[in-house]
Amino acid sequence: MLDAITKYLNTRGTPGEAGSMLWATIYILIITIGISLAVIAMNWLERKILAHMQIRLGPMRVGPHGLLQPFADALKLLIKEDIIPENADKLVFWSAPVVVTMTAFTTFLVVPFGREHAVTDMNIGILFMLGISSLGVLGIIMAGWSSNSHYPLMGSLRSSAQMVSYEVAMGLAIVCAVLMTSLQTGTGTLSMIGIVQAQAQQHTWFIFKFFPLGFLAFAIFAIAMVAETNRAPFDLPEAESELVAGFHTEYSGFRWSLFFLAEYAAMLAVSSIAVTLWLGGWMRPFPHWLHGPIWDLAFSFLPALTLLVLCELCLVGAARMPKIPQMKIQTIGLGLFGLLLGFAGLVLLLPGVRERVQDIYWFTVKIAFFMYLYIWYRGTFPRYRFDQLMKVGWKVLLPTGLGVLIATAIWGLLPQISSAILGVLP
Amino acid sequence: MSLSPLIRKILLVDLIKGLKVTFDYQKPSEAITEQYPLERPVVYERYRGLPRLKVDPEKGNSMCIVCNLCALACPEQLIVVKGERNPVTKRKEPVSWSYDLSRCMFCGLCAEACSTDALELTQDFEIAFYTREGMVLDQAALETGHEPKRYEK
Amino acid sequence: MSDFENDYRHAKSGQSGPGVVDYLDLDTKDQTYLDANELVLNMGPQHPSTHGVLRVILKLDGEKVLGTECIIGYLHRGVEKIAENRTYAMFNPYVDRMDYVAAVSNGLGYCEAVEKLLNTEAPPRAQYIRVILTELCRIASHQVWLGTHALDIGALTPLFYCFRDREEILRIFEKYCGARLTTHAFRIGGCIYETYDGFEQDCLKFCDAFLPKLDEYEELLTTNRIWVRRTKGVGILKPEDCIALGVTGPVLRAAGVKWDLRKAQPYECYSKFDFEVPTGLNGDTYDRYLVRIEEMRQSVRIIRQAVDGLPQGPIMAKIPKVLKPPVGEVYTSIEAPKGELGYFIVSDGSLQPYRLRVRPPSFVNLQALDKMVRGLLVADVVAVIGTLDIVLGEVDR
Amino acid sequence: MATEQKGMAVPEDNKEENSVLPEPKPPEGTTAASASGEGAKEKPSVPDSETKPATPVAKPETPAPATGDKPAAAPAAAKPAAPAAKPAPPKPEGPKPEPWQSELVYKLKAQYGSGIKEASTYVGQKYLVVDSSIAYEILLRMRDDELYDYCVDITAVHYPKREAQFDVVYILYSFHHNERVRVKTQIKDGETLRSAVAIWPTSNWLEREVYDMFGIGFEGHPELKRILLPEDWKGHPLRKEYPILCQDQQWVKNNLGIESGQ
Repeated sequence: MLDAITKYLNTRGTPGEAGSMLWATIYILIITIGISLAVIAMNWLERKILAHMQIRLGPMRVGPHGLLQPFADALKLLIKEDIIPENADKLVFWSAPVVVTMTAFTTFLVVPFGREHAVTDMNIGILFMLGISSLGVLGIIMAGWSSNSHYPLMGSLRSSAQMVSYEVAMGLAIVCAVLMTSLQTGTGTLSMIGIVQAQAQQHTWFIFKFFPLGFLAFAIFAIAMVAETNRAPFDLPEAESELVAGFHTEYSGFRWSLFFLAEYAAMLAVSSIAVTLWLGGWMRPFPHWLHGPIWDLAFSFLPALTLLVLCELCLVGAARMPKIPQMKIQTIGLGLFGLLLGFAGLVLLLPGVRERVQDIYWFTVKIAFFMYLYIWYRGTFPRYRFDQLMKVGWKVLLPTGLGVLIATAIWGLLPQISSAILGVLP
Repeated sequence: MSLSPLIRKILLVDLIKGLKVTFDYQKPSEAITEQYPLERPVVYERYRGLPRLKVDPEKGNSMCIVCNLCALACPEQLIVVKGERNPVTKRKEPVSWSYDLSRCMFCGLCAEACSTDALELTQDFEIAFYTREGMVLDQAALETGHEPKRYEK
Repeated sequence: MSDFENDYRHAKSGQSGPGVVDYLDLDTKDQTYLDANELVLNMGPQHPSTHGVLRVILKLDGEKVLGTECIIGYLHRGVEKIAENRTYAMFNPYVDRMDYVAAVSNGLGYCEAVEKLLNTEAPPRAQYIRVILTELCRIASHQVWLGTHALDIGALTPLFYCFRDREEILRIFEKYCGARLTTHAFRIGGCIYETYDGFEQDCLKFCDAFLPKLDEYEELLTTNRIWVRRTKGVGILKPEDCIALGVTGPVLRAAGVKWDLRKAQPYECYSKFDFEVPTGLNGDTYDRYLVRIEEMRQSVRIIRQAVDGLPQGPIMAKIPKVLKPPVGEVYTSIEAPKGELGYFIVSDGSLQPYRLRVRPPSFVNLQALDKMVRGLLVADVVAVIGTLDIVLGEVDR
Repeated sequence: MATEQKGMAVPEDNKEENSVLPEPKPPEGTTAASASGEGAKEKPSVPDSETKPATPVAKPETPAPATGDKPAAAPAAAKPAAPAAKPAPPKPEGPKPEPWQSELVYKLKAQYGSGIKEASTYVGQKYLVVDSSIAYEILLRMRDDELYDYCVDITAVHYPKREAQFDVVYILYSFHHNERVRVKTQIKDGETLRSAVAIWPTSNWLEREVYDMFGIGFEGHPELKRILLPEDWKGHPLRKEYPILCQDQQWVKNNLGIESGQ
């Protein structure tokens, strides 16, 4: 048993590469649980960050600083009455959240959290992600249609139109990145791991490649991905001030929570695409500029350090809690949570663990940045109207994307073109 | 000059300005949330809250002289006072008081009408009751003031 | 006959009129447009952005609005009937409950009307206090409007900033008269409360702190491209339509009609203050937004002047303790934050009004909804409801 | 404070005598109807039938203490009242309506003669009383020729004792003159007026409200139905015979599923 574990760990490849069914299953489980936990954390963070942007405090009662709020909510959703509208198409109504959640989670099969931290390294990885994530719209349409109600119907129709039109711009931006992978090796790759490796070989993140082309492509993707996940300012399918809750108006309880889960999982998925394609995936910042064993060592301490800082914040928070009997449990809870984080941080200091989690850490940090952007947008921007959304998609992003694609191709071919011209010239 | 708006538009200046505002407000010190049971709101002097019937601090009898002005001034007619003349002191004393708080809109007209300043609206704002009947205050409840329920946890 | 009336009649008879979407003839000809029947969407009375219990029935073609019908009355309390059964002084607190967002303005309008009936006037100091509080109330009302309007359009955050600043105003109200929302601040013949210590400083402090905050709202919204796109050209009301529909207040001014009762028929001591009446050009949602923002600035100006010039003296006119106005009838109106707020009182010489009619600005303005949203999208309906700044308590009374 | 109190007691007493009636009144169904109708020849059938079921529910509730209490309070207040009540009558009667003389009035009078029943100002506010048959014409004229282009409000007043029970009041404003004029017309119960929707679209809801509250019909109104009350509600609340503690019990029962909303 131990042998099997070490044998796999020594291969330094994904379970898919190692051909290990057992490890693939374990990875899938870890990813599923991890994503669910991330969604829960995201839920809390979104509330807190949004609240602070809106000069509120956010949840403060359930657990210290509302840390247990997402769990309380999850519990509430699970024990809530499961309502299916009388005239709903029961089968479709039932399957819609399943479809949405399944697709959102399936995309994570190919997301490389590290060189060896992916379920498998598919050679069409990015295509697979796009394909699966666009299946999610099917679930949304199913939800909207089967609810047999006007608001969900309109929400789902908006959603489908929006997703289809923004996928075009998104695809163009992705093609730019894929083009960039082919520049030095001559053959491009659609593999997610391959794309990151290409960035490692080219000693740059693609966002800085061919400045400003890489950045433009990234910007197009960054806008399209917000629209793709139905988040503010493109949250028309669930625009609560217009359509009450859009496609999931009629859903409640557990089914609704599946939509919620899927929405956040989709956000994580598209963010991980963005991270992989433009922000160097699991690579730490400046791997070539700040290289050498000392820098490696310094950077490898960062994950542990982050956790220790969080631990310290928790302990300080616990110390600053109001000293009254009612807050006693909360204070103790926060202190224990801090200690838990501190323990985890200490574990991460172990050399073997340290090396293995580093890539996951950087990947997570980069995704967290996108998550923050999502929340930030939501806290700041008004919502587009439907026709304006379409206008932005088709009239701004699509032409820009095409232009960037062509420009990237030309720029990439410049050496060949110039040498060809030089060769023709006498 | 005409170029500048275009550049601003391309550089998303308008959006970034908005983002900056929300970003700056994230400081916890900016939060205005009041953690109610822990932090008590400031209630100002003139606040019109729970009504109270004053008792003469020296003599210990009610300051109400049953002039009925409050009952007449009340738009909702929710005050009912009955009194009779005390043969000893020759002044009218309330026999029964009823103040239906469930219909009160705290306009303060009764306190303004009171000729002896016996009735006043206090700063007590925590006036939740478990029953509708409980909201009809009698003289004792009005005089002692309703035991302020401190909502804690 | 204005263009509007034609539209109006056509709309009612189900035929298409000039300027209205062509699909209006759907129901008469029984033909379909792209095989799609028109969709009837019931918005409200429980809907996040109908500002209470407004119910709008939308006839849609896809997302395009072909027609609307407002169903109101869910909050009807029979205020006018109550008035007939209360004495003049007793009815005063009730008016606060109509436009509860701008309770002080309502109270002012009512006191004005009864004073007119009694043929008296509040003493100068009372007038100044009234003006200060009413202008504060205007700011508070506009802040609620701004917050909710932005929320309707999808910007979540301005709501909280607005409410934070409104809180300061409510605090002044609470300090002054003991209540925050339904203030019952004024009495017939003046004010009953003398200003508290530090009233002037509080007002000035608020004014100083408020203007930078207003700039902040503007940074969030005024130039924001999404906001501009969502509001420019949406819900246009031309001046002639405004007048035909009886629309008043910022909606009228945004259409370019420079008409403000504070200037046109100054009541209280408004004639003594120097302020501008902002107007818009296009009469669209964006102009209404700008007009209201500018009105807040002008209100600050008025408050500053009024605080500086606050005279000494009595605050209550010499009126009998029990009001028994002579037989007669008056109509007076004030410029409430939402438009012309009028009170028509018929007195039969008794203690109670024989008939009291409130001319609610929200009620009349809401009528324009149908005209404004024809041919727009569902999302615009929400924006237009927001920009009309209705308070259902006042619509339904 | 004490002196004021005495002075105050006087009119409060008056109030007791003449007009605090709404609460005590509703209880007895038939007498209430006759009392509130007071000889006016209105049709009491509808509100009356509604009053009866309302009373048993209303009685044990809040009005009961009010009725019980007031007689007790009244005598107490009456004693000091008697001497102080004397200064009240010589009090000036207040302003009286004065004739409104202006070109507009002369023109209208010349054209319509006795159709213009009254043209007066009262505390500076101008009003015209016109015959109901020419009301529409006058309104149209006011808008087109006299530039009273903004219809502020349309409302009505009910005088059950008069033969023409209703005053319908149009409050008009002119942006041009910066002036307000009220046009009043009197109609009998059951009569209709020509709708002003064609003149001012704003009349639509205002007339609907008048219809809802008073039951005054408007001819040519595009959709004359109730606006604030439910469509199948019975009675018109702002008529004087409609008591304040009255509701359409049948409607409440049918639509809300409860016995009484009061």
